[in-house]
Amino acid sequence: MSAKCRLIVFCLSAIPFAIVYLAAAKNLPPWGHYRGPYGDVISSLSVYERHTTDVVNAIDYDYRGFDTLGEEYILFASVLGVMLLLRDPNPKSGTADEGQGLSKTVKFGSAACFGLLLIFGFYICTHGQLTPGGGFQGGVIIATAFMLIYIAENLKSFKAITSHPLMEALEALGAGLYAVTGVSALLVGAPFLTNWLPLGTAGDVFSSGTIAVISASVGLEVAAGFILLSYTYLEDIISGGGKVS
Amino acid sequence: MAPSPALPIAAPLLCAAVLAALRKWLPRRAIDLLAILTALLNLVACAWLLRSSWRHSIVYWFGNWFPRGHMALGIGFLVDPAGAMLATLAAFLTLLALTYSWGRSDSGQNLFQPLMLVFLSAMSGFCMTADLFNLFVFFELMSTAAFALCGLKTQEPAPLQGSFNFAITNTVGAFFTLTGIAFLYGATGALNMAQIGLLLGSRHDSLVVVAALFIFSGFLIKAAIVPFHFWLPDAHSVAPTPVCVLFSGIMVELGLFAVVRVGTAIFGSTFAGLPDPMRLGFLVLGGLTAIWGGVMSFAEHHLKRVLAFSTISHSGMMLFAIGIGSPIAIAGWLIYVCAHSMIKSGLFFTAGILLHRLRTMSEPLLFAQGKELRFTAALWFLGGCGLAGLPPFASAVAEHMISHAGSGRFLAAATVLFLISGALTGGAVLRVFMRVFCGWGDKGPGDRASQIDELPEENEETQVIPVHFFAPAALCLAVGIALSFLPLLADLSLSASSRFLSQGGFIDAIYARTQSPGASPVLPGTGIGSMIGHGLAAIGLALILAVWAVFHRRLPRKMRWPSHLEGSMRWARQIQSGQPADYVVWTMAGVAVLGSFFLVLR
Amino acid sequence: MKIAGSLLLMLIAISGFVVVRTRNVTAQILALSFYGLILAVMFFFFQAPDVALSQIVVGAVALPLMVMLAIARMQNRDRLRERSRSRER
Amino acid sequence: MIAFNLIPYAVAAWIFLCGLYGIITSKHLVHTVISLAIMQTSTYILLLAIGYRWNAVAPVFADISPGAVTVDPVVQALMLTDVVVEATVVALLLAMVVKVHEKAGTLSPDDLKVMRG
Repeated sequence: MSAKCRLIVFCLSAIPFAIVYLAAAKNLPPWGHYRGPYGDVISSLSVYERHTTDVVNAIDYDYRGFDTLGEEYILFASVLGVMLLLRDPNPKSGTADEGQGLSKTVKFGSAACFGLLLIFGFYICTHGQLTPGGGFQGGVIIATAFMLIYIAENLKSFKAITSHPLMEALEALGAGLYAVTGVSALLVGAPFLTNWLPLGTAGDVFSSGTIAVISASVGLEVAAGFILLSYTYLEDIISGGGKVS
Repeated sequence: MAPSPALPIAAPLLCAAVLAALRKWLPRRAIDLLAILTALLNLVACAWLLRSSWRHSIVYWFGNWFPRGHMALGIGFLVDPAGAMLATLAAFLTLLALTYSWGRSDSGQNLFQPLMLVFLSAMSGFCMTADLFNLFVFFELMSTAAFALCGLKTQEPAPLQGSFNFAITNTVGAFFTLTGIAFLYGATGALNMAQIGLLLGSRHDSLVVVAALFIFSGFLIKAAIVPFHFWLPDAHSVAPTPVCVLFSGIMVELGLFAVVRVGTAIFGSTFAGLPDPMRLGFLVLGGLTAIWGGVMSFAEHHLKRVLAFSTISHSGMMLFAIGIGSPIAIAGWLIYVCAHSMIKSGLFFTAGILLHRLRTMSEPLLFAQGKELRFTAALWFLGGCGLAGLPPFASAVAEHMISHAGSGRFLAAATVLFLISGALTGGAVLRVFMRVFCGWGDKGPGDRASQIDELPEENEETQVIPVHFFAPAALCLAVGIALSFLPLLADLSLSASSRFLSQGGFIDAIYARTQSPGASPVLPGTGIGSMIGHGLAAIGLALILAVWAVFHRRLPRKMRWPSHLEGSMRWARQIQSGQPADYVVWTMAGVAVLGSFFLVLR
Repeated sequence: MKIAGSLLLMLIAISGFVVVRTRNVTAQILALSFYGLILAVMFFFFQAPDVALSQIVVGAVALPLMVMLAIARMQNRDRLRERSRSRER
Repeated sequence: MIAFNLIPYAVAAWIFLCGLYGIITSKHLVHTVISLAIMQTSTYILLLAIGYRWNAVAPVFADISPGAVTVDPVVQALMLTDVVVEATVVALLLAMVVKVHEKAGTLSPDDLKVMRG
């Protein structure tokens, strides 16, 4: 199909599509008048039943924790997929020249930011059950902290950290830990992913039982996963570029 | 005592994590062995679940969140015979695929096995979940693993394009599904399918109808129904053989499974007592797909694309069966899914052997190259007969059941469609058989797609074909035949399908009410005679088509019309343009047309 | 409240279109990042702080970052390809 | 009033169409991928609009009294899942694009015709 023909078909079908979409939306509850029972029930229950103050995390890691297990493995599968697609059949070991372009201030600044971001990421990871945030958000923040090393052009240490086989093991550990938490419930005789740990007092960092454990494992998985992703993309550039095919 | 339904999900996921962690340290064989053992464990667990779900559907609430009143708080699994059967099938095929790739084929630095396990886990979860959003999550998990697996052979550009097209179209489909799910959530405020079904009742305003359309569109893209089918040949022609087996053998069927599951559990009473646009749409689309897939299958000259288009054709027939929608038709559908997946997997494994020995998948290049490979030839020939629906194969039984499920016009239409689809797809496979293994006729026309480079999947070259290459192909075809000798096959599938089709039964099971055994419909007469007659007619037509295609140059000019069918389908292949933009346009046009149709007919 | 919300949504509609219409990839990354940021603001506005946080880290940072990495890698390849071509000459 | 209530849904439909438009008119594979990401954000807007409630607070009970009326937390959980899915699918697609570029040396879908039937 030529580009023009494509555009015509698109325009012709966009109008009925929009009509169909809006005809459906017309019968949705009006904007800002959420009616449904699901959210309200969970909202009123979760503080008492799960001792979490952030209901979204209670849903993500407990009520609908099984979804999040699937979601973690989507990330896991896609990290494996990226490594599979971008694999180098005959990898090189060299490292590109260290950049000298950045001033000491920038380097120092990014090192300081690295520490700050790391701490912030850990904070977000561990306080998911109390305040907005959680393993996922914290994990991405930790991963971006490691990107700072790259931006500071400290290629050797970036490569040493991110290309280490342990990073892959950590990623798999994060994913596996989630599944293990689920299986552990089977071992105490409860259904998969049951929150069987003591719940603690609401508002405490160590409250909410397995929610905290799962949040931590998700944080580990996400952080390691994103670091691996960025390394896989950068590998080519860092090692002085693969051969041209 | 049945195993926990969480086991078939958790075990492969755990094993995938272990394998991914240890992939650089463990030897190849150890990783293969672990993966095969896990698939075996899954097979046992699923078969066990299938057995114990026979009396009562097994309901399992994750995180111990039992519903409060009608409010389902957590995510529930519902294992009924139909779902458990598909999960068993998925585990069986994964086991065979992993066995096939044992030790030799390129495993992408051992990333292949963990991805296969994630794929397996997603398929098992997809078959058993009773939660709409969870269904979407498993849909995405399945897709993500599939996209990655499809692009395994990164040495050439073709696989990347194939998997890119696959990924774009299927992701667009996932967004349609998610939009539909969001609509339903807005309408009812629930995510459990039983609860949504209960709350919707027989409501059929535009919201419900459009939600149904969007959800089905996503699943029909997975099921490769015209006009959503474009990704499938591209993905199949580039994916490695074991992955092709999973795509054709189970993933496509799972799209249709989700259509039936969602269609009964949620929209079961939507059109109660009304003319049903959904069913009519399925019948029309199914028929179109069956014919189009068959014609394109006959027009292709790349072996894997021939098989891919025949999958589209059969997928269309399956949708047609769903459109008939009576318990007998769905019982036939269940048998058809098993039979088709066995036969098609057998054919793909055989194509893999050919690729291994002769290093190409192009029919003109393979011409007369396979004369020595007798066993392979026999397998290929048997597969062709199975596709056409020749009686010892279970596909014949299934076709008979589906066509006799309806009466009058349905009977005639289904019979004719099965004949066309069987003759065209079987004819294409037999044509390849005659050219490649017998060396009859001439090379035949080539086309661009038949020249997609394909590197062999193995690292080393040997002239001996190892046993683990033959075994899966032979086993698949043997099971495809053996199924039809299973005692009480029809009765078992009928009791599974009437449970599968009962919305009341689904809701009762979820809310742990006593399940009343529904009245089982009466089976149509066995009619072995008409079954054999139909099978012989199809294989006869297929043979005629194949012989004509192979020898048409020796015929007088006027009788050469099949060559037009075979060679001058250029305009049809133009539609299959290999550009994701085109595929998305077709998808969108399809959704727009269907949407208008649904809204008007509502 | 209602007006502010509607305006925010309009802004999203416009900037979404701008992202799609931008044909220059580098400019598109910036537009994408901006779009992610507005989405995050909207999530905050509509009382979804959890999603807003993850939208900031993903939509406004991680996603554009990944696109940039991919483009950097491709440009690196282009450079190498050109270098080897000029060497052949 | 009906028109006002439709605003978020119309925006969601618009963004969905924008994403489709982007994919369809794309001349650059990276552009295709970004358009797909835009298309996905349509589902965020839809979900957010469905679960919203005027004058309600966020479902975080750290500093509000239990029993306060909150917006729907479930859609937010669904959106979180959705955001992750978006990021991962984009990562995977970009890897394919990078590899296509490596092997074919071009990023224009018009130049990639290996798959043509």
